[in-house]
Parts: sequence; structure tokens; C-alpha cells
Amino acid sequence: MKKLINSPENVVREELEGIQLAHGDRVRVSLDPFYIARKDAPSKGKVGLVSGGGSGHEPMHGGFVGLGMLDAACPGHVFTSPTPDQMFEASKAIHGGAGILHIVKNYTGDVMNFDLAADMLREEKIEVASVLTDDDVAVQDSLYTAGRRGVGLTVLMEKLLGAAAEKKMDLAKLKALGDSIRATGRSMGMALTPCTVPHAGKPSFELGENEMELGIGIHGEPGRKRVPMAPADQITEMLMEPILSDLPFKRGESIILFVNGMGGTPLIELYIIYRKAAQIAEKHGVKIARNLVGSYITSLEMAGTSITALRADDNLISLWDAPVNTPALRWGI
Amino acid sequence: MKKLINSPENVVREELEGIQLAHGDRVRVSLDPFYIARKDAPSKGKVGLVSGGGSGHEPMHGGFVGLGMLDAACPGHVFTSPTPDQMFEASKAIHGGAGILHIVKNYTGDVMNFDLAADMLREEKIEVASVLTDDDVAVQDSLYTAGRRGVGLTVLMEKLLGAAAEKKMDLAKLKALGDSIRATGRSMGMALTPCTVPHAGKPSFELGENEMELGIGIHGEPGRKRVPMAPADQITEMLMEPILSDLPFKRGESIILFVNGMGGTPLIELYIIYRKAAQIAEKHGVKIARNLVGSYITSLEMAGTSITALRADDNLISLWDAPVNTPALRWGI
Amino acid sequence: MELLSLEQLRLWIFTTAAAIEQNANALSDLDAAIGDGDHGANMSRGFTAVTKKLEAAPSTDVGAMFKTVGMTLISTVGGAAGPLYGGFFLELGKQTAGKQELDAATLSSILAAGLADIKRRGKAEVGDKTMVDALTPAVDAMQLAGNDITAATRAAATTARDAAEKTSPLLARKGRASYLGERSIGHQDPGATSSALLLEALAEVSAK
Amino acid sequence: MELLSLEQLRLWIFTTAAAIEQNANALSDLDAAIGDGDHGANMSRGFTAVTKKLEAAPSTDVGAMFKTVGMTLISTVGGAAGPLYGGFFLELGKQTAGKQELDAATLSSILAAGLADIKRRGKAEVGDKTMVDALTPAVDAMQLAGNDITAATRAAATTARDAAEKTSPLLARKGRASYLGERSIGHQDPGATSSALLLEALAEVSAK
Ligand SMILES: Nc1ncnc2c1ncn2[C@@H]1O[C@H](COP(=O)(O)OP(=O)(O)O)[C@@H](O)[C@H]1O
Ligand SMILES: Nc1ncnc2c1ncn2[C@@H]1O[C@H](COP(=O)(O)OP(=O)(O)O)[C@@H](O)[C@H]1O
Ligand SMILES: [Mg+2]
Ligand SMILES: [Mg+2]
Ligand SMILES: [Mg+2]
Ligand SMILES: [Mg+2]
Repeated sequence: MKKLINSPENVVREELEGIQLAHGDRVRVSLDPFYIARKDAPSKGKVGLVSGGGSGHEPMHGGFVGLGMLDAACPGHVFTSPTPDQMFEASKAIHGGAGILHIVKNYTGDVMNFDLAADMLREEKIEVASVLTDDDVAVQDSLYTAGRRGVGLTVLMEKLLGAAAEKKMDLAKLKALGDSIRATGRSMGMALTPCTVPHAGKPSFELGENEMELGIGIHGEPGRKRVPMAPADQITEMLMEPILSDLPFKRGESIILFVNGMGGTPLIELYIIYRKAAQIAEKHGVKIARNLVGSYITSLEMAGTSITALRADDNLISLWDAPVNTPALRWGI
Repeated sequence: MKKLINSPENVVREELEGIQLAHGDRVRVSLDPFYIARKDAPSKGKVGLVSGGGSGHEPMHGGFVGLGMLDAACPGHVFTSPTPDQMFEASKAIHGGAGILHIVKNYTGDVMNFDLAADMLREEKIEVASVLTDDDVAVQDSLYTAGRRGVGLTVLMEKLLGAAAEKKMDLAKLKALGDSIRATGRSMGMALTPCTVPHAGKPSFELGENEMELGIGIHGEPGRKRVPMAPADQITEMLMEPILSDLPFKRGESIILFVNGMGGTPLIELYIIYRKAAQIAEKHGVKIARNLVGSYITSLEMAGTSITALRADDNLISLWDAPVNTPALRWGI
Repeated sequence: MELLSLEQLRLWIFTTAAAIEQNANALSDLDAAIGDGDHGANMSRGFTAVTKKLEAAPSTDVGAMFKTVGMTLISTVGGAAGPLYGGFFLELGKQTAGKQELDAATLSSILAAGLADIKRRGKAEVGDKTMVDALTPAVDAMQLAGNDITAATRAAATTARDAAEKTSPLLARKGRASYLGERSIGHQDPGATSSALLLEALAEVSAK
Repeated sequence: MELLSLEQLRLWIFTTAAAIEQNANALSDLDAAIGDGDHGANMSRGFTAVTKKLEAAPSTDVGAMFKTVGMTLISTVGGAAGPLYGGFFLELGKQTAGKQELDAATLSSILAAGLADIKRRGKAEVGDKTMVDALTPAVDAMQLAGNDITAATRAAATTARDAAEKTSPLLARKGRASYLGERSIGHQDPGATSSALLLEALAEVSAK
């Protein structure tokens, strides 16, 4: 394992110290318990948006703390969901009196820990609601599974709800908006290489020179199946077709299209993927109203990509265009 | 070699088509010859800023085309400097009547090709000046070498000159400003892994599990020396100390500090590097006025980092803060 | 043996911590195969913190001690195992408030209550390839074993280890492993394995 | 042989293109060791384009043909080799404007002029570990060899190959290889190697 770290135990703390030093103008970092909060929080009468999850997905979530997006983010250890005390303290720290909305990716651990935090907050008479993301079409949803994983849609969810919260939308309406975004966004990802969790010290799986993993999550886990290596255009089809047919996205609809890198994939390759994804959307008569191309929800240094499509009406588009000022996503200000 | 590409020959063209599809609102892509230009160029009376270089360094340079930065960028084949006809056509396309400034990284090929383009432009009675970047302290400058390489400083140069050009600074003044930035910026980089040029199909060098390359450039070439793997804090010292002592940066001075990823390094590691780099600057009494952390000048999927420090007076800081709206760098608008 | 004292129950926790520490890599390897490879690290981080806490402030009664264990696990383990094991020990704490010692009947009934809390929280049933698969038969075996704690806990430990191994052929229906579908078959469940370690430690302590 | 015709000189370019194509990987490997691994790809991209151009529009005289070669290399090769080889052929073109054939004296004098252009552009001297190290002794050898083109070009080719091999122990002082400092020692220079291929092709054509 070769990494730019000092020791596996200190990765998250030292990263947080670096974020404080680099972005202290916008965020305030707590080291006990770990969380990153907006420097200007709490803002009176605004619903507080709090997310969190294992580390190793940077810039998500900490890089999305700031005006027009999250009020706080709770980083767990690498690929391990954070603990209720983090979510509790972070939520209290940024509570502006209008309640708290937790944005939670659908993993057993994340869900149970955020539930415990919500219970603790309610005991303090703080109103709490939560929105789930479970957009990964690679996982079949059924009563007999943990349900679909929350992946790329989480980034769009945090941007869009952040913009709505900034406009002082109330908790119930935010929760409803989040649920409708959850219902109309779909994603799928693939990997060319595994990644190495620092404290594990070895790759999360082995992959041959002519193999790739299709239907991966964001925790270095293997995908739904292992398939032979293919050209970028074919890979893009293997991701786009299941995404488009799952909802399904219909002819004439508009979408926000998000082509994401898994951490070790250079931007030049993401544009080659975006090129084909846009051609496929066009072929299906789906209009790309807005797009995002880059590595925003990652699995450490894993090489690979994921694609997310979200149905976008004019309201969603105006929320997308609204000003955002975070370390990782910024425009309009 | 595992990459998200269709064929080595088409990498650059397909990337450019993807950029056109993703960012057509801001840029106009020419496929013959290859260049990326501001959609709103030429802008009357504004000096046109044109840069370029081999591909594989994304987002540099194409991702920096837009308001407040470059008017055009010329991508060569991967790690191969572009040709004079590209620079000539791009410069003509964005010329607003106030002359053209070429921002050139100091590599024999880049310099000679831009020189040929400048000759062609002068034959068309277009005023041309050029600014070099040669900020890599790993290379000893002397009459007996090709001089120092242009690396990370190029990103800051393009941002700062872009802001000045937007303010309608004339060609002579821009050239002088660029030369002063060139004189006061220093960089150094290292690699944990090589990278693989698509048409080569195999890694640019071999590196053991406990080795790293110190003093690399941005073309996948080996560094000045191969040294044993070390913790992030020590690696940061190996980069920062030569940078600070070379100029040298003096106690009480302000700098813009840029911690860059080489393409395959996750953001979480860059913040660990930034943390130590900021501590070292502090120890030397050097004030970090502004910072940039991310993968902006890369070597395909290489894992590694480079650090750039630039002396920054109030004038430079206000140019840094000026609005910029490009696919890869955006704020204030 | 008829009774387990507060001191012996503290020793159970310390023995568990040592066992987790020893098997941390093995647990993470199991998790890497069908999960995300952190179960060992999560558990050892948690039980290291628990050990510190208990050594710092010796609890006055069994209930208080279990509560400390549960709270500490919840705030240090994270992931799925944190709330599940944390809730398990909180439940043990509720059931033993004020007690200084436990007999076999009480011990098996509180473990049953702890298991019930895990099932309530995680909604897993036997056969879903989770820690529930190890704990359920173990608790049953203990209830049948009667009043000798040494024998009862040994029965529970042996049953748990076998049951954990039997999770290997199962198709996961809960937790991360369920994302793998068919690919989850043929790997032993890490949580069931850590549960077996927990009960093995209890048997060891009860044998002394 | 006393004279090289326009047709034979075109054949020289085609033969060079074939040789570059054959050795593209070898040239890139040499460049990977002390540069950035693209010299083979750059040269073959350039000479493929040149071949297309010349086949599409047969030039009317030697100068026009060399000019086409130079312009095409400049707009397709890129890197350091593009302007250097491009400028080299542009210079050959200037020297041979309107000519239909060349004798040995002219041939060696125009090659000397082309080399001078490379040195002017690249500011490299003999010993800097560049293509100049192969071209300089080759051009000298040719001038000494006298009026038989077959013998003169053969002398140039052999000298160039030896000189290219002799770049291996040198410390690079120009181009990317110079960034490696001491580490550039022990590797043969790719540009010197492609220059040797260029002259070998000329010798082959002149032997027919
Ligand atoms: N819903 C559930 N009910 C009971 N146990 C579960 C459930 N989900 C997961 N587990 C247990 O948790 C273990 C994984 O724990 P751990 O790896 O620490 O958390 P995570 O899966 O969040 O990384 C699994 O092996 C399984 O035994
Ligand atoms: N200043 C120079 N003068 C003469 N030849 C040079 C000079 N710099 C580089 N070269 C030649 O160019 C070759 C490299 O060409 P190439 O790899 O195509 O370009 P680049 O170095 O830009 O990738 C070197 O092997 C060397 O022979
Ligand atoms: Mg986990
Ligand atoms: Mg090159
Ligand atoms: Mg796990
Ligand atoms: Mg080269």
C-alpha cells in the first residue's frame, strides 16, 4: 500500500486539520467529535442540513459544506458510517431553530446511526426529519435485501436541498422535495481497479488485467458482476441503459446528468464517458438540462466511473443554478 | 493498461467532443485543428490569452478556458506539445485586436512550436508576446540544460494573467506581470506510481512497493531521484524545504500555496499534505494569503502530489480573488 | 458454577476485547469478501475504547457496567455493528440495573433480550446471514443447558461457532453483503463470527 | 551513382516512413527511458501524414517536395522533434528550389544546411545527447566520401548509426533527457536514433 498518509489511525483527523487550515474562511472543523460545520451557522429560521458517512468519498460530504449546500457533515472512519454522537453534536451546533434534515445514504449502518442521533435530538426537543438516497440500480430492491445503495444522487440531493433550504423552505416541504428527488434519480457505477483501505493495507479485491467490476458501490466492494474489459463507449452503454430503463426516463424529459470519477480516474477519461452518455441520452430523446463532470463521490483511489441521471423540471433546474459556495462545488457567488 | 477509452488514437478528439457537449455554454471546440476557445471570444480590445501543451494534464489547459482566465487552449496528443498551426488558428480565432499573449511551459518542444506559431501570427500583423513558466526547483537551471520545467505555477499564471487581461491590461504590461510571476513562483513534485500513456500501453517507469520518485515533471517521466517511501509529513518536507529555500521565500512574506494532485491521488491525501505544508510555511514565518487544493495539473492517473508557492502582494491577491468562470476553476460569478 | 459476579462479567468484556484484537484482521478479511473490510477495525476500535472506559471508572453494578459498554460501542464502532452491539449491551444494562451478580437463568434471559433488540433494530431473521444466525441458536442452547453457568456458556459458545461457520453457504439478505446477491454465497459472515468470539469469551470466563 | 532524381528522393521519404513505422515502438521505448515515451508515436504520425500528402499530390520539383515534407512534419509531429525535423526539411527545400535532381556535393551541402537549422533552433552542440550527435559526423563523413552517392550515403548511414549508439554514455544537456541529470547516462538518445534511420533510408535508396 502506497499512500500519502502518516498512519491509518490518523488519516481522518489529519485530513480534517488540513480542511480547517485550507478552508477556515468558510468552515469550522470539530475534532471531538469529528464534524465540519458552516462557519456562519446557525442561520436563524433556516432548516439545518446535515449529512455524513464514511470517509474515503471526498469531496463528499465535507467538501459540500457551505452556503447553498450542507450546514454540517460528519465523516466516519474510512468507509465506516459515523456515530450518533457526531450527528447529534453537529446538528445541535448548526440548528437555527427551524429543525434539522438529515441526508442519509441507504446503508444499514448509516441509517441506524442517524436514527439513534435523531432520537437523541428529539429528546432535546429539536425537530428532525431525514431523507434517504437509494439510487443504485445495480442492486435489486426487494423486501429481502437492505434495499438499494445511496450513491451519486446524494451529491445532487445535497446541492438541490441546500438551495431550497437557503430560500428558507420549511422542514416538511424540504423532506417532501427530498423524497421526490429520491424517487426520480438513478445511478450505476463500475470499477477498473479496487482501492485500498488504509487500515486494511491491501486492495479490497483482486481484478485481472482484462476484467472490470460492474455495479459497484462506493466502499471498494466488488460489484454485482465481473465482466471482461470493454471500450469506453460500451461501458457507458452498460451503465446508461439500466439507468434510463429503470425509472424509466421518457422521451421529451429533461435531466441533470452527472458523470462521476471514482477517485483514480483522470478527467480526460470522464469526458470520453460523458460524450457517449450524452449521445445515448439524445438517442432516447432525453434532454440534458444541466450536467456535472468530475470526481465528487469517490472510493479512495479506485479507477472507475459512475453515472447519475435525475429528472429535472424548471423548479429543480433553478435550484441547481442557485448560488453555491463550498470547497468542492461553487458557482453564482 | 486499463483505461476508460475507446482507442489511443481517438482519446484527444473524443475528450474534446465530450468537453463541447458538457461545456458548450461556455466554450467552443475546434476539431481541425484541435483547440478550445471561449464562446464569447474575441472580446474587443482585450489581449487574447492562449496556452497549450500536451494532453494528459487535465483540467489544464482546456478546463481553464473562460471568463477571467484563458481565451483559448491548444491540446496536443498525450504528453506531446501541440503544433504551430493549432496555436496559430486558436490565436487568430480569439484575437480581439489588442494582441496575443502565449503562456508557454518551458519544454523544448512547447517553446519551439509556440515560437513558430508566433512567427506565423506576426506575418499576419498580429502582435504576439509570450510568457514562460519554469518553476520546477527539482531541475537545476544552467546554461547546460534545457532549463527548469514549467509545472504547477502555470495554473496560477493563467488565473492571474486572465484576471488582469479581463481588466484590459495591455500586452506589454501583461507580459511584464507574467515575467514577475515567473520570477517569484516555485514548485516541486513527487510520484508514488507511474502513469501509462495510451499509445505506449505500458507504465512510463517501474517503481517498487517501497520506493517513490522525487522531483518528477508532469509527463510521467521518472524524477531526479528514486528514494524510499516515507510518511506524508516527511514527503511534504522534501517538497516544501527546497521550494522555500530556492527563491527564497522570506519571513513575513505572503504566498499563494497550491497543493496539487497528479491525477490518481484522492483528495483526502491532498488535505493531509496541505496540513503539513501549511505548518511548514508557518514555521518559516511565511503567511498563506490564499490556497488551492486539488488535481489541476496532472499526469494522467499518476499517484503523487506537487506543491507550488507564489509570492503574493495585495495586487496579486486581488487578481486571484477576481471572478473566474471556467469548467475547472470558478468563483465570484 | 452457579453465579457470575460483577468482577467476572467485567472480565468477560476484557476477554472479548482481547479476542477481538487478536482476530481483527481475520474479521476484516471476512468483511472484505462480502462487505467493506472494516468489521475488525470497527470492533477493535470499539472494544479498545470500552476497555479504557471500564478501567478508568469501575462500575458499581452490572447494569451500569453494561450501559457503559453499550454507550461506548455506539459512539466508537460506527457502521452496522455499532448500533447493533451497542444496543445489545444497552439492553443487557436495562435488564441488570442494580445487580451485583447473575445466575444462569438470568444470564440466558438477558442475552435473549439483547438478541431481541438486535432483531428489532436490524429487522434480520435467522437465515439472513448476519450475527443473528450465530446468536439465536446459541441463546436457545443456553436456555436448555440448565443452571450450571460453565456448561451453559460452553454450550452457547460451541453452538455459536458452528452456527457462524454455517452462514457461509447462505445468500445474504441484510447488510452490505446483500448487495452482492449470489456472490455473497460461500463466505462466512463477519458479524456472526464476532458474535461467536463474544460468547467464546463468556465461556472462558465462566470456566475459571 | 552520380545523381539522385526527384523520384528517388521521394522514395527516400517513403523508405524513411516505413523504417520509422517499423521502429516506432523501439523509438518510444528509448524515449520512455529518458524522456516521455512519445518519440516513436510522434515520428510515425508525422511520416504517415507526409506519405499521404506526397502520394496525393506529386511535387513538381525537389524543393517543393521537401517543403511539403517540412510543413507536414511541423503540423503533425509536435514535441521537440516536430519543429526540428520540420525545419530541417524546410531548409532542404529552400536549398533545392526548382531542382529535378541532386549530385553528391549538393546532397551533402544541403544536409549540412539542414543540420545547421536544427542547431540554430535547438541550440544543441555535439555531445549534448541529441540528434545533432548523429547528424554531425554523418554529414562530415559524406562530405569526405566524394562523388559516388552510393558510397557517400552509405558512409553517412554507418557513421550515424555508430554515433547514435555512442550517445548512450553521454549526460543529456538538451531536451527532456536533461531533466534527469545523471540518470540520463546509459540510455541511447531516441532522436539520434531516428536520425540514423533517416540516413539509412537514404543509403538504401541510393544503393538501388
Ligand atoms: N440488518 C442487520 N441485522 C443484523 N446484523 C446485521 C445487519 N446488517 C449488518 N449486520 C451485521 O453487521 C456485520 C457488518 O458489520 P460492519 O462491517 O462493522 O458494518 P458495515 O457493514 O456498516 O461496514 C455483518 O457481518 C452482519 O453480521
Ligand atoms: N534542443 C535540442 N536540439 C536538438 N535536438 C533536440 C533538442 N531537444 C530535443 N531534441 C531531440 O528530440 C528528441 C525527442 O523528441 P520527442 O520525444 O519527439 O519530443 P519531446 O521531447 O518533446 O517529447 C530527443 O531524443 C533529442 O534527440
Ligand atoms: Mg463499514
Ligand atoms: Mg513529448
Ligand atoms: Mg463492514
Ligand atoms: Mg518525447
